[in-house]
Amino acid sequence: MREITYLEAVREAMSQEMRKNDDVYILGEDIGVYGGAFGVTRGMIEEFGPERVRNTPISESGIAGAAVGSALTGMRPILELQFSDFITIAMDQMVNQAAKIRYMYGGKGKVPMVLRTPSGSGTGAAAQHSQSLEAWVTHIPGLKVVQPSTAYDAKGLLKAAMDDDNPVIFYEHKLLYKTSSDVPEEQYSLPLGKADVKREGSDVTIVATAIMVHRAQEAAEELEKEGISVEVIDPRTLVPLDEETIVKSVSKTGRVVVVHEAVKRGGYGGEIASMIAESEAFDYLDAPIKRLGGAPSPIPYNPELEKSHVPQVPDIIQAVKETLNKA
Amino acid sequence: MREITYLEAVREAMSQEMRKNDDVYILGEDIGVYGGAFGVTRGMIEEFGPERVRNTPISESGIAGAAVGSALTGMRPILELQFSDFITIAMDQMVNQAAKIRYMYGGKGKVPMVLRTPSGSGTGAAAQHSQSLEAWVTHIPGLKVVQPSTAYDAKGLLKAAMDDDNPVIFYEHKLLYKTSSDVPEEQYSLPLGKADVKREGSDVTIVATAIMVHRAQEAAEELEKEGISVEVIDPRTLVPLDEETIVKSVSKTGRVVVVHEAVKRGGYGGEIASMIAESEAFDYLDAPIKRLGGAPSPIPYNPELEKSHVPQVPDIIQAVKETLNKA
Amino acid sequence: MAEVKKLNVPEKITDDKLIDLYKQMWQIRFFDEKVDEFFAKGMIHGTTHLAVGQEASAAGVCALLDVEDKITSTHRGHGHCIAKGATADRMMAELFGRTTGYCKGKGGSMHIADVDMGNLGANGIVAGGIPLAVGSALTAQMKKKDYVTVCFFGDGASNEGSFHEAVNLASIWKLPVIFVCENNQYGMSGPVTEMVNVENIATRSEAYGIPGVVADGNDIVEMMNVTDEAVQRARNGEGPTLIEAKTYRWKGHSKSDAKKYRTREEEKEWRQKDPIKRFKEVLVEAGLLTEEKAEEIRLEVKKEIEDAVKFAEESPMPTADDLLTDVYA
Amino acid sequence: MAEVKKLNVPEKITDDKLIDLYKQMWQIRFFDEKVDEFFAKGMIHGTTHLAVGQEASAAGVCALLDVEDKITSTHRGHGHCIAKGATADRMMAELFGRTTGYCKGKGGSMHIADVDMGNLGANGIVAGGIPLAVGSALTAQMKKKDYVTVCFFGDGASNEGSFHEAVNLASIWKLPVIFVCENNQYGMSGPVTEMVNVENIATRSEAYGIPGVVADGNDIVEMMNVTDEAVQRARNGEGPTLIEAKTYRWKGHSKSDAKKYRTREEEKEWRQKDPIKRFKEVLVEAGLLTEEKAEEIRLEVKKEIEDAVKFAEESPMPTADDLLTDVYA
Ligand SMILES: Cc1ncc(C[n+]2csc(CCOP(=O)(O)OP(=O)(O)O)c2C)c(N)n1
Ligand SMILES: Cc1ncc(C[n+]2csc(CCOP(=O)(O)OP(=O)(O)O)c2C)c(N)n1
Ligand SMILES: [Mg+2]
Ligand SMILES: [Mg+2]
Repeated sequence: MREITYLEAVREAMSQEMRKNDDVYILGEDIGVYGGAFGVTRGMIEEFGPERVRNTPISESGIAGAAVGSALTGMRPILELQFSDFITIAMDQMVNQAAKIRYMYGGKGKVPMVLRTPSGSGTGAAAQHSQSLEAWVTHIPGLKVVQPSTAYDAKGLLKAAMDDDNPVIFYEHKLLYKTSSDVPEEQYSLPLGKADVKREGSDVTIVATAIMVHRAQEAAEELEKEGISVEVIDPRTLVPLDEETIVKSVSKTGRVVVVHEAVKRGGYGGEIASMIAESEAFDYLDAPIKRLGGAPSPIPYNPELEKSHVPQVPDIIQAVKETLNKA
Repeated sequence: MREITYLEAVREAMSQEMRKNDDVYILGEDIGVYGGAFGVTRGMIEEFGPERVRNTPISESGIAGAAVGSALTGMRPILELQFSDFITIAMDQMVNQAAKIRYMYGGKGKVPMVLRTPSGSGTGAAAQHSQSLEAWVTHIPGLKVVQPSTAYDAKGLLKAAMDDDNPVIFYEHKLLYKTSSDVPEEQYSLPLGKADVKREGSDVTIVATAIMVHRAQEAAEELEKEGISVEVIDPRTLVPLDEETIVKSVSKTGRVVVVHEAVKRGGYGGEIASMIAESEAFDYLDAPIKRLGGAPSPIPYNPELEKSHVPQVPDIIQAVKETLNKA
Repeated sequence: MAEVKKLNVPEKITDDKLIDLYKQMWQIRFFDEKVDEFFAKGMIHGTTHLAVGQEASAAGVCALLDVEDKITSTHRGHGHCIAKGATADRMMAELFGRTTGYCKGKGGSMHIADVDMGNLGANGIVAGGIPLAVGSALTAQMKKKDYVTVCFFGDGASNEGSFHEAVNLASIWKLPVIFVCENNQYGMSGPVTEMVNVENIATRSEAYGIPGVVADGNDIVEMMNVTDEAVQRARNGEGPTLIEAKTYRWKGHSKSDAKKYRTREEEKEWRQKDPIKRFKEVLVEAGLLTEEKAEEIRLEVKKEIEDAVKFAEESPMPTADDLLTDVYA
Repeated sequence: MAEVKKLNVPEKITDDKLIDLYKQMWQIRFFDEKVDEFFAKGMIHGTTHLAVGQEASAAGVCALLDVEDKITSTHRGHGHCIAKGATADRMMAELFGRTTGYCKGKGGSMHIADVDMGNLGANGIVAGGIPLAVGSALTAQMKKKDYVTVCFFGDGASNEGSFHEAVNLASIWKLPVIFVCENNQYGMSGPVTEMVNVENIATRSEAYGIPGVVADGNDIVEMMNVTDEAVQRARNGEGPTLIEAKTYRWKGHSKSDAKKYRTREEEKEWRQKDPIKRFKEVLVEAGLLTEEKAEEIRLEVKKEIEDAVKFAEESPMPTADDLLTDVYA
């Protein structure tokens, strides 16, 4: 199978769908000839034209609302926000409109749209361009939340998101755009709500999201050398969350580290950890549940400080050892 | 000591401070002769005039930004948002500006402001006027988050919030406005970061916020009749969180129910529960940690449905019994 | 009956339609007065915002719309609903929280919608519906459909950023949308004169290079004429129009309002511009209506609203099982 | 030296100041060109937005400001910073992420601020600084201070809701704030002609009943004159002004930009309107400067920037301990 990048996978998922379905279009700032802030839509305006690859003014609230309104009336928009931090400006439309319309209207109307947006730090873009705010939207009934970690997952999950009749927030990680994996050429769909066991193991479970999946896998490899067998679970979609796969794994290993890039306090790791603590896995726990996440500060500019804000491979290794009382 | 309502306590805290400190002013929609959507500022424009009780246009982003900018240049604004759901429109100014300015600027400048806003359901105002979104702001380093449950706490915590040199989000609960308690006439300050043990007990700890403090106390009274001794802890401030008081209590009781009105999924209960599961209290836990929160749906209009969205006293009783294996 | 005089109304508006509109204005008024009564008695849960006194803009604007055309509405939306074809019984049932309501009792006053009939919904967020209207118009343009979208909002809403962003979008994309600002002089309590530094909100159209029109919002005939022109522009691909309808809400902002921010004299003055009375006079003068027929219509509507109440009261409540349905499609 | 001609500049602007301003424009240009070089070499982390070609508006506007006056700036803020009195060494140190930088290395290019000097900060959020400027002006009004606040933003920013809300606030409260829209013809790639349906962004002032002025943003003399008038209005309590400075950025939007959205011809045309060259010609013509002196200044600034780089390179990096400081006051 051919290898393509995560970025290409996202673009291919959109392009293939747009070839098939006239109702799908994409809108966002600088997605035309510029190709979007990260180049994801590069070449698309040439293929699909400026009507369906629709460059917008810098108006996050307006374009989010336009997406919602067009979804409600029969289109299937994909909204690209240049940085996930800017959802702060589109929150009302996503949370008070998109997420609630169907319910408020007693089940009439639907809002089939995907909001795609890059998140995460590591590019030196500092405090207002590096956040991971996915926890906010997981808290809002009516939204679905997807966070792929590989090119393969990105393509399949985006297809499912585009097929879904609900508003889906789709987080792409900036540092993953250039990572590659085997990706089928044809369209395929990975169900929303199905976690992926990225690595099997028996001593400790790591539940990791987005870029942390890769760091967890690296940590697992290191730990294997020391005879510690780690299972790495990537939930892939935060809402719906595949609780079953996680609970099963933790019941087996008895130890769990939950790791995400987002600030630990108030992050979705709290949801995952609590879900485990409430589940039947509780009885199998041999050690306290560990969470790792971003530091309690805005994200600094200096590259070394920036790195120290976010869990790195050694932090994960350390945390695993702590749950094994081997630190 | 005299009894006053929660609403009066909030107003008194503001008025007393405004008499002393010319830098303090309040701005918001309809806070003038109208007295604010819930009447909290009633009478204040008559005392302080329209400069310091500043009626604004309906521009949540603009007025939040104006508050931040004036705080940065020497004022100490209190911003009233009519409903906490509307923070969706002010998110950028609160999250990307207010919370981060000091850090981004390397410690220069400060943003001493209080954003006061009513949250919670129970008034029949439906999906866009009934949310409890405090989890969002707890996730943002640079903000502090306060959630008083009694008139006494409201007055003292608001004083501390106004004295604080950082942006503080201060959640008032609509259904608590009319509740009363003994409140000293003079100014006093309750430290941010200090939980209050609202009731002592030995069998189970309930950590409850805002209106759930009252429901937890009611549940505790019921349970006492059955010989179950419940300790009720009100964190009062979510950020900073008094972990010590919570951990101590859970270490003593070995059982804990965390309850808030906000939607359970992605709520701050996850943070509290995980914090407990990570702490030394883990070793004392005799039962899985329980969380109660709002249902995974927008908040419905119909009064019975609305009630069923949110934990009620019987739900809390049931949860306590479950942790005791007596359900 | 006296000779019939041709009124200066859009071509599309037949004499029968004029009588229908007269009736519709009463439907709006009586519906809201009934709701007012129920709130005063504590019989309805939550809050509500009444459009008594503003009937002409809802009725006049929607008179020019076909069933395929769309509207977005506001917290003060009962009138728009009725004008766009909703029936009082299901609206009242919604306010009573019943399963027969437009939203099965889940939405209430601030969220009545009738998507199938082109009513994309009331909105509890001030200005929240403006971008939605633009999205609806974008669908029309992209799917090459002939419908127009009317976006109702208030004077207060024109100070929200969403207004600005949405109108700008519509202007650059020449979308078939009509922005109707019902300037009833106040937000909740904020007088437009203090909240906006221009005489007419219609002036704001200049920031987007689109036509702006000031209209007497209490004159249904004028409302129809300005709307007609805007609808034609929209259907011809000439883009959006901003219409400002100067009007007044007779009641308080919502269920509890001491109205300290305005005088009783001002209220009286505006009551003298009663849009229903004015329209009746026009119709009578034109020989299209008699006083007797007018009274007959009024009573008929009154009865209709009573029937709606009965329908609502007799309708079933949702059950706990309904809490978690309709969240996802 | 030839006879000195009095230039048509504000009273406040002395001949010495004119020479300082000429120097300042080179500081801005060389600073940004140096940054460009470092980014091209991958020597600086993150991203940056350069104002090469736009020097006249930063320098011309800030020329009218005192140290007590305030500004809010944007992602493209190095020029504003320098014009408001920041020094290249600490700015460069910030870009190098050093503790001697204006933000101790925590902010980087998009967040340079110098609150004590009245620079309330660059901003990574398009239009994010506009409401902040209004807040700063509100402080001046409430504390009866004499300072004005200048709010810089781009053409793209004028489509954000924050722009609308903030300018409206300033207009109704008659705040001492000057909105300076640096219209450099593009957002990141979106041409202003496609993103805005009016010829001049200054027209948007009409939506708020405040004066709007279009100025040649590449002519520092004109920029000073329009600013002078606006500052006087602000200080006299007559409220805000919206100034649109028509200009052009010579470089791409940020570090990586293929500039497909515009032609090389267009770029060339604008380069012919080089604001520094134009100012030099004016000064030489007026007898205030000679070609030799001009070259001397240019070389002096070049050296200054090299020194700044040296300062930055020799400055210490923050340590892990610094991560959690400065979060709360
Ligand atoms: C974003 C937002 N801010 C504030 C409110 C509270 N609120 C509801 S209606 C209203 C006044 C709206 O004024 P206007 O737009 O003129 O409409 P009117 O009520 O006069 O019809 C306010 C402030 C809200 N619902 N949404
Ligand atoms: C809210 C927000 N949206 C989008 C961006 C990404 N972005 C950064 S600069 C820019 C273009 C800004 O254009 P303009 O206001 O004209 O300023 P210029 O870059 O031309 O100086 C964009 C889209 C951002 N930083 N913030
Ligand atoms: Mg109004
Ligand atoms: Mg620009």
